[in-house]
Amino acid sequence: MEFFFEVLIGGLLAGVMYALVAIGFVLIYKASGVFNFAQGAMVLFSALTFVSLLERGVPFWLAFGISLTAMVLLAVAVERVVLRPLVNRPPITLFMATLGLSYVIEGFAQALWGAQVHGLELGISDEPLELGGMLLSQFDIFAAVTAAVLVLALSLLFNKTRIGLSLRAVADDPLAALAVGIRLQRVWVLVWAVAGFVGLVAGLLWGARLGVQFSLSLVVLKALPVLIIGGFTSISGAIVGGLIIGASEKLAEVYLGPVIGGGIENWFPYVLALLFLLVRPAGLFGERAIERV
Amino acid sequence: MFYQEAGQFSTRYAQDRRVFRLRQDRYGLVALLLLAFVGVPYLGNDYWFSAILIPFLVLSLAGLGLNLLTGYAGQLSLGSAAFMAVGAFATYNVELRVPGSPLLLSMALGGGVAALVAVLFGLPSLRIKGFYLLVSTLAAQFFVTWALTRFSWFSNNSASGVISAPRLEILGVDLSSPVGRYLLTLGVVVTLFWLGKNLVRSELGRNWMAVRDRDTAAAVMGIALLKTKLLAFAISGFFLGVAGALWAFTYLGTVEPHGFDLNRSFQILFIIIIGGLGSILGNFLGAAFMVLFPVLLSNLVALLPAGLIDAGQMENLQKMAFGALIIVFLVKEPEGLARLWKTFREQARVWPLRY
Amino acid sequence: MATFTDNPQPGTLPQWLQQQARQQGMGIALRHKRLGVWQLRTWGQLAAEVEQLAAALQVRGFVPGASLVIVSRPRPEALIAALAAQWLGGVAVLLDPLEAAASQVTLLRELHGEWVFAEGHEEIQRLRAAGLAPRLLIYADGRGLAQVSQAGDTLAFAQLQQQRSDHRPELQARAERTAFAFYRLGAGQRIEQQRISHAELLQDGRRLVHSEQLGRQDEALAARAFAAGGHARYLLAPWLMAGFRLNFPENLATRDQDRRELGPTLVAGTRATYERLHAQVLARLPAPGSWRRRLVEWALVEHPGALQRHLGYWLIRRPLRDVLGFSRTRAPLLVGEALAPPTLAFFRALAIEVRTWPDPAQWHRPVPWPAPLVNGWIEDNTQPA
Amino acid sequence: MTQTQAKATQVEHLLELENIGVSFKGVNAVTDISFAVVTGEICALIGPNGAGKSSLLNVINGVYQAQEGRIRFAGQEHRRMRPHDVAVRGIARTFQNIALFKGMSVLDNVLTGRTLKRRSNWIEQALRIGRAAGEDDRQREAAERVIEFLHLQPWRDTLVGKLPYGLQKRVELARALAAEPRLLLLDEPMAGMNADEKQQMSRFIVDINRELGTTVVLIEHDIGVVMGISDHVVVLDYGRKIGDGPPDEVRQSPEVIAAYLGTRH
Repeated sequence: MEFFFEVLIGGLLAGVMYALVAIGFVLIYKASGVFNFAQGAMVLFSALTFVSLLERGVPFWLAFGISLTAMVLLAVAVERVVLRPLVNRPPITLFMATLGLSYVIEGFAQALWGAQVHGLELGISDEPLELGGMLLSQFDIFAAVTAAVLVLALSLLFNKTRIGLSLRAVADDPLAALAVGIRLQRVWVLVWAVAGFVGLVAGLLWGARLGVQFSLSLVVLKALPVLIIGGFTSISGAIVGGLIIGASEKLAEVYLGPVIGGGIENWFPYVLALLFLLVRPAGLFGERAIERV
Repeated sequence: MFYQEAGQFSTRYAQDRRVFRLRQDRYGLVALLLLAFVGVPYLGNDYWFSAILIPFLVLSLAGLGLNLLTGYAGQLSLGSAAFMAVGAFATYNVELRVPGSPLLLSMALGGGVAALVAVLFGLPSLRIKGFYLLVSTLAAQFFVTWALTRFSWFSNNSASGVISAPRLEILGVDLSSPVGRYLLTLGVVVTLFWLGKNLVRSELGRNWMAVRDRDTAAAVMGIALLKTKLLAFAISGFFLGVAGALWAFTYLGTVEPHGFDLNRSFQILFIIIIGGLGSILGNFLGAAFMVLFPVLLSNLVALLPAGLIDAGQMENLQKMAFGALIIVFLVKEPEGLARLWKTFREQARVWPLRY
Repeated sequence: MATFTDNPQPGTLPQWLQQQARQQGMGIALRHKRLGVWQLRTWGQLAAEVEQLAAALQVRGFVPGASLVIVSRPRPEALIAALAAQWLGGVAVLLDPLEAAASQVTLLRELHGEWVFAEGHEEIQRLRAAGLAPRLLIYADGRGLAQVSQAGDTLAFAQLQQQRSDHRPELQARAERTAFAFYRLGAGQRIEQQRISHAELLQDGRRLVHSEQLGRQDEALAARAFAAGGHARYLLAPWLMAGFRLNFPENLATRDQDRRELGPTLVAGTRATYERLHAQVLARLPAPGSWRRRLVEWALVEHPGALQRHLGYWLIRRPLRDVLGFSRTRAPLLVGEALAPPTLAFFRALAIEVRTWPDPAQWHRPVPWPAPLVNGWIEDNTQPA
Repeated sequence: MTQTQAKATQVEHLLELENIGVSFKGVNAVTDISFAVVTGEICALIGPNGAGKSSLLNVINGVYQAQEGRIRFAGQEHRRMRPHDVAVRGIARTFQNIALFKGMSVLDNVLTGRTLKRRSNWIEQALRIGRAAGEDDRQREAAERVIEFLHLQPWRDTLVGKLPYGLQKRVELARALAAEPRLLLLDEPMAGMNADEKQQMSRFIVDINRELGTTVVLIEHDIGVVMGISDHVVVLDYGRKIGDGPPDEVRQSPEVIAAYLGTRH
């Protein structure tokens, strides 16, 4: 039984990481209606930039700042080159564009910093911690706390600031937002920048866990089912979805794995999400629009 | 300019329905087929057959498969490679377990199995739309590759699920030589393209486009959405399956499940984006681009001073180039390369006038 | 041209029709683009239909010398009606529905025809406006007629065709009798008429057939201007004599596309026809100054050099002729007034030598009787460009 | 009102709505609407924006489901109907904002309207064997007749996306007509047209009704047009029925006038 809980908690904490990536999606989806497949590439790019700077002896916070700036520049570029020309095109088109984008970013990141694996040490020891008779990874807890802080910050940004307000307006109805004089372009840049920031944080945590390497960009594939379950438009949804996926996939791996063979965690989330979709197409927290004809 | 349309008019609908209504187009097609079936085998060398032409043909077919689903029926899919894998492994198993079953039959059966799998993962398409559907196709992508590696039965217990080509012979004619494999591939591809062209011009094709363009209106007119979508998945699956079999046996010779990973799916999606969504010709153009572009790029790089760009960078360069191209095409020419040809043809028909 | 050798030479249009039906019963006489494809009529079918309609008319009391007023765009039914009237020794009075309603209503009022063929709803409206109550009103297109009150004996062309009667009306056309009559409002609203006898028609037709070497293999397009004396002389008569194929476009809006598909060898146009085409080309040519425009101008000069002649032919003139639907045209005829020099030059540059066949129309105040008191009108070059 | 019900007892009703109620997320779009459409008539639904006209149309052809009430079409009652079933029973429609298949030619759009008339299966069609060929001819001819009826020949092969607005509306009408429906639902067929286009369109609608005997239910804002072509007018306001009867009768009704002049009481 304890073992079960260990697995469960471990899964939940891993889920937090998924959630972190997923939040980036939700932000962008809310503001520009784009399912940003390049989010994973952004995670990779930011983390790779950061770690490479560290290795070149750049102090931590400076490296962090530079990486962040890089992400902002990226956001600007994306808005100029991808979003603006593709405005009012079908979402599928935008999605495919982000596919292309992810290729560009990955290619660029590796061309710039090389493809080898970089270790990343954030100075959080990863030795397990005894909590109520269960062994939990300090690092996971740290990650969880970071995520919580991040979410708190974001929700403040959205609910308290003018920017957040205009962002919500854009999310609700771009045209109306335009009508009241909100500058879509600015909002988009902002959102993509924030998403980049979230990506950076996620990248650091993931990087510290698995080493900074190409596979980071594949977390995007985990985030998709998370979003499906949580709903594309809800940050809290992303969190919950992440936790569900994290926990269930670990449990499945541990309990189901031996039965049907290991390595199932890379498709299990999808099957889960699929079943979920059939029951509740709009996800847990997403709301479904009435079709007007 | 070369069009002489005087006297080319229809007195029966059958004439009007022909794929190539204009004589000039028909002659062009015949010339092309002659070149492909007779000319190329004499002119081409083994490098061209094995490294350029065969992959080009197979990728065109795969593109067609995905284009039917995405370009015509409007159902986005990232699981193409999975269906190719199913086709390849199914064909392999038919050949393995049904001794003496003719090669083409095995391929058809392989395609059939792929079609079934595709339908299975297409089922959610009734409830979910747009990129929600990605989940279903990605599930297919991951599940299939997993299953094929996990259960060694599929690969006849070979290590890491590697399978290798059966004897390539039809009616006793051995086709294992490069030119033989080329002709085999060409034959299959041409036949399936003919089929595909007919499909998209048939009522089913119209229904696909209807569902793609306005599914509510389609339903209101009595088009059965689920049937139409599932047929799209099934037929797309079949084409991809056969393409997979060709990829494994006439191109690579031996293949493992991871030869059909997510990147392959992306590659095929890129083919149809570059070539042209909702176009038959586009699949050829896109595939040609996909095959020739890397060659071109490496030749360009070769012109640069040595050591400036090493092999590793080469790959990244390619990645960036492809990504950028996708964006450029989506922005500038959403109808892809096929559009260019279409415009040219329309121009030629009214030359020297503007319209 | 086998038709001219065998004697005795038919003396009237219906006789020519009979002869064509005998000699090339299975040959194509008419094509009409409808429902997206070119519908065929063989000479045999055509003759049979004409005879049938004639029978139907006769049964209803149509006598030699009577006239059938036809208000219709060019279409097979109208042509058949005209021939049927002539078959019974009657006169076909052709009016063009594209004429201004007001003047036409005036005409119709004067004509008070007893026998009328109207194309459809609009034409029938004009008859009503003119207060006409014909003994028999035949219409081709029943669209919208469910709503109008049906005065007189109104019948659909199709209906008449259905009524199969084994009674075969004998052919009463006479060479000296009037075949076609045309009316117009002349100066001072005075009505003028033009009457053309079979003999006159055939004489003009024969001249054309001989000088243009027309034969069965020719294709003619009757785009518009069906109701003109010139066309009776230089299109209908030659058609029956030489036995070539007469083609009707789907409708006015599609005529250019249809002409291109068909590629007629004989074009019997009016000044307006050619000038409209010329204007169209000028509008559709590449912008002045562009290399393509310069190429076109280079290829279309008055007196080309050897290179210009050959290269220009393959690059510009040949394709341009095809786009215009003139690539097979042997006999580009101009009926009525001559062309303005620029237009003439343009077609000449394309090696399309437009031949002018003046319309020797004698318009005069009508003889009181037996012809109804009226005058005619017909100017064909009133086409909307 | 009373008069039309009296009429209802004598003449055959093609369509009957009884106490229809529709609401979205608790908001009532349509409340307790009842009226009947006589076979062969042109019935107009009018009313200010948001009066629930479109919702009603969507209920009739199964795009929305009514929470309350019953619909009877051609004597058969249908409670829960999917658009497909409705199409099978012979109801076709056009949409308020054009819902054509932009990627297809006019002819192909019209042909899709005939999909329910098809008998051959897709394999026969793909291989061009069996019933397919002959059927293609028949379907094409039927489609061509519709194209001719609505004077669309010049644009037969044009992509509908490239056509001007007025023509697109006409093509959509053609597509609906191709299904040879018994009941034709037109959602603002003349919205955004100029006077000439409106006149032409009303001409077409009347012809369809008179020549082909198709019963028509249409939503239209231009009262002039409505009064001109319809035999029967139903007035909605705020999801309720406030008028029902022959045009001139409805025109007199004080409630209707009030609704249109915007004075509430």
